[in-house]
Amino acid sequence: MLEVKSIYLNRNKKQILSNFSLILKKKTMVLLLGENGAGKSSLLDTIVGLIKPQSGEVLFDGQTLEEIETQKKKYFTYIPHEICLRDSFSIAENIDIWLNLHSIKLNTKQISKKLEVFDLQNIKDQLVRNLSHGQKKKVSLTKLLFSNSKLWIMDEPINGLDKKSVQILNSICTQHIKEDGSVLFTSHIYPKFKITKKVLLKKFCNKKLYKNSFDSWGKL
Amino acid sequence: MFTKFANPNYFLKISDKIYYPCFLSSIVLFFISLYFSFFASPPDYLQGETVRIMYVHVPCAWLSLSTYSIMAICSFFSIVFKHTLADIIARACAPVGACFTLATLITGSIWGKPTWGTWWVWDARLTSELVLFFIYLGHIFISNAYDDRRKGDRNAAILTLVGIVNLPIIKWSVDWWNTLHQPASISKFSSPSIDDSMLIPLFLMFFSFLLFFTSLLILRIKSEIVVRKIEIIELNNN
Amino acid sequence: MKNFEILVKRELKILFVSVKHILSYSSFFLLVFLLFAFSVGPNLKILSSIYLPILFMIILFSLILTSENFIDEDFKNGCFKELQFLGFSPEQIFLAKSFSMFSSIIFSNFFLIPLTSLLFGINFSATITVFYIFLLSSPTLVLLSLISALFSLQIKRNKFIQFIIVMPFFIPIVIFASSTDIFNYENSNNENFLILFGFFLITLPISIIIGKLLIKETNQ
Amino acid sequence: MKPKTKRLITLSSSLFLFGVGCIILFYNLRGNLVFFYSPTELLEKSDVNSQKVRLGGMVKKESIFKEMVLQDNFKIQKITFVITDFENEIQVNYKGILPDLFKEGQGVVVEGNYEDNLFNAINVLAKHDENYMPPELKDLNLEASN
Repeated sequence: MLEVKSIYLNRNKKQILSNFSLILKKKTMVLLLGENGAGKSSLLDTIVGLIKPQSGEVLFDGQTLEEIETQKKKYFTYIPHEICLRDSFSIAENIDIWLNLHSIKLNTKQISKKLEVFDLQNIKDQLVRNLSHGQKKKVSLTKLLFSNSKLWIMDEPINGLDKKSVQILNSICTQHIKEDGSVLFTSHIYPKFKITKKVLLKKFCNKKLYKNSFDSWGKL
Repeated sequence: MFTKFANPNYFLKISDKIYYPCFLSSIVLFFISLYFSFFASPPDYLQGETVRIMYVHVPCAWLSLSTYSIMAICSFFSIVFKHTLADIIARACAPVGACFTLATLITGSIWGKPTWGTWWVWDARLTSELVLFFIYLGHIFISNAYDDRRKGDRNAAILTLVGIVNLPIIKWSVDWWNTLHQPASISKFSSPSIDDSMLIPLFLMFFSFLLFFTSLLILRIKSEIVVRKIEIIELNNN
Repeated sequence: MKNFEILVKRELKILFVSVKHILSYSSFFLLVFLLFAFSVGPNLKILSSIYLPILFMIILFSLILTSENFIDEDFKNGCFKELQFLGFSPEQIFLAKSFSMFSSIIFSNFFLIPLTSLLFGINFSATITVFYIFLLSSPTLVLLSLISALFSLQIKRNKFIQFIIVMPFFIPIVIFASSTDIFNYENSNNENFLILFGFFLITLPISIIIGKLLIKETNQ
Repeated sequence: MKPKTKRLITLSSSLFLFGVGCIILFYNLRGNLVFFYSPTELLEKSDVNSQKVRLGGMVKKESIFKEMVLQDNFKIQKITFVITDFENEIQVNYKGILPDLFKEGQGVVVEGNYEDNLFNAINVLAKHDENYMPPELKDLNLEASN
């Protein structure tokens, strides 16, 4: 489903990933575990094609990112740690904008049914700027329910959620895996999910990189 | 050969050798050309003594254009080959070039008041030179605006490359359109329309400015390289 | 192409549902025009002779002041990122943004130009000429101001940098736009119109390339 | 469509747009960015009435007449001269102070209104040519030409 082939990534003059590989098969849930600044978000950004790695490639169903450029949304759904909602719109309007971007058409009944999963039905007409952080997070996670893609990628999904919502998220993910899907998500704590595989990302303190850059500068 | 010169350390080695001769000869030349332009050259048949402003104005104008072309070449190299030295040179050039442009504008307007009868007109030459000044200012501000130096360098390089359309406009504006500013006197190599007695101080002054510019540039580049080395050392120690 | 349509629909929805962009633009526009009218006095001959320069100076400044609004919110809440990993290319995003900005100023100036021309004693046929000039010059101004907003996106310190960057490129357009003789439009040669069109053709590809570079850079 | 062909198409089309824009711009700019018109150009232009224009050319030799007039209790110099580009001539009226470089046979740019074959100047700017030479040489040149 997803194949990450030996990625090297430098950012802000620091080496974040070196020779990182990952294979994600069907019906699996993979957790990327690591401390702050270990490069979890950077890895996800690389996978979805926001950042270009120094070398290596990412394949979705055997196709490179360039080949699926305009159809990216069919292959995966990515929930970044930023809350991608516009402040001056209500929850329902935001969801509507999001659905339009994906050219998905649903009637209001279907929408409200899915909003109920995270208990958002009652507050769906509230403006996003009046919501709490947890509520905003729930709204952005609700986008997963609307998507048609098999691969879900989430960045810090359990950050700021209450216990009940974490359980709901767990059940959603398990359900998704049962339906031939797969999930890739990051966290800095170990959640009680049915995780098939755990990948530990270590914080690199690779001084070699700077030494190399010194070489190109000549000796001091 | 190119890569050899592009190495900052090799560059530093050469520039150390060049710097002092450059600086000293620029000072000596400056005083010689000052003597020539004030005492050893005749007044103009029309402008009288006002012509002496030209000995500052014209070298400054030439240098303001050539500095920008250096910057544009460096920006091209920094965008295409991502070389650090190109960024450093462009960054070092910008304030110097801005000063030359400002000097051109100010001396020009001082010259314009007695000669033309006005401080400033919106003529093609003058306006495009003013635009050049704004582009220089934009470069300085952008390259210093970001927390990440390289981001500032890159954006400033983009601005410089776009602003290059201004250069031919400045150069040939006097030929393309009727302007109040007189056409170039020295572009025709066969017979410059300036008398020899006035040409000598002009070129002396130009070379002294050029040498001064080079030594200033070397100084600025050196300090910029040191700043970047300090940055790398700090990164290494953390 | 379909992707672009979806994007434009989203931008237009954002623009016209929350009218704050249009309101802030037109209120600033009217305020400055009224101030000019009051300070110059009731002499219609002077007023009509300075109408065009004033119009373009105000359009310029209100564009610079409002261009930030079109990008800032999307950038801060992560929508910029979202649009990119959904498969919309940076060029498309840039074009869609500039289109929404363009339609906002067209929409507001459709009412504002006749109103102010009445105030400044411009006759009907001259007003129509003003419209032509406005339509030809405003796309270029919009592209440039959007570029400047992108430039200053990650700068926290001084926003006035926008003015300095934009100034050299705005000057020629404002010169040619405001030097057109609107009263003897039939007799005079229409070189200015073609010049403004030429400026637009030159600015369009360059600004798309630069906009793409700058949008890609926001991911870093 | 492959990404490569797509890139090629976008690049070539943007280059095409840029080129067309440049051609349009330079074709039309030629006559537009002028700071002043020569007498011939001004006579050809039909729509200059009651409009501020700039006229440039040489001051015709032995055409300058100066007289002092009284205006608002001030003595003001009133000057009439003829501007020529060696094909056509236009008579210019001006009241006020002249720049130092205003001389017969020198370039000049005047700003004002052109009506009924008479140019009423508001402002006179002296245009300097690209020749620089010491006064003695100038005299020598004059003698040689005479």
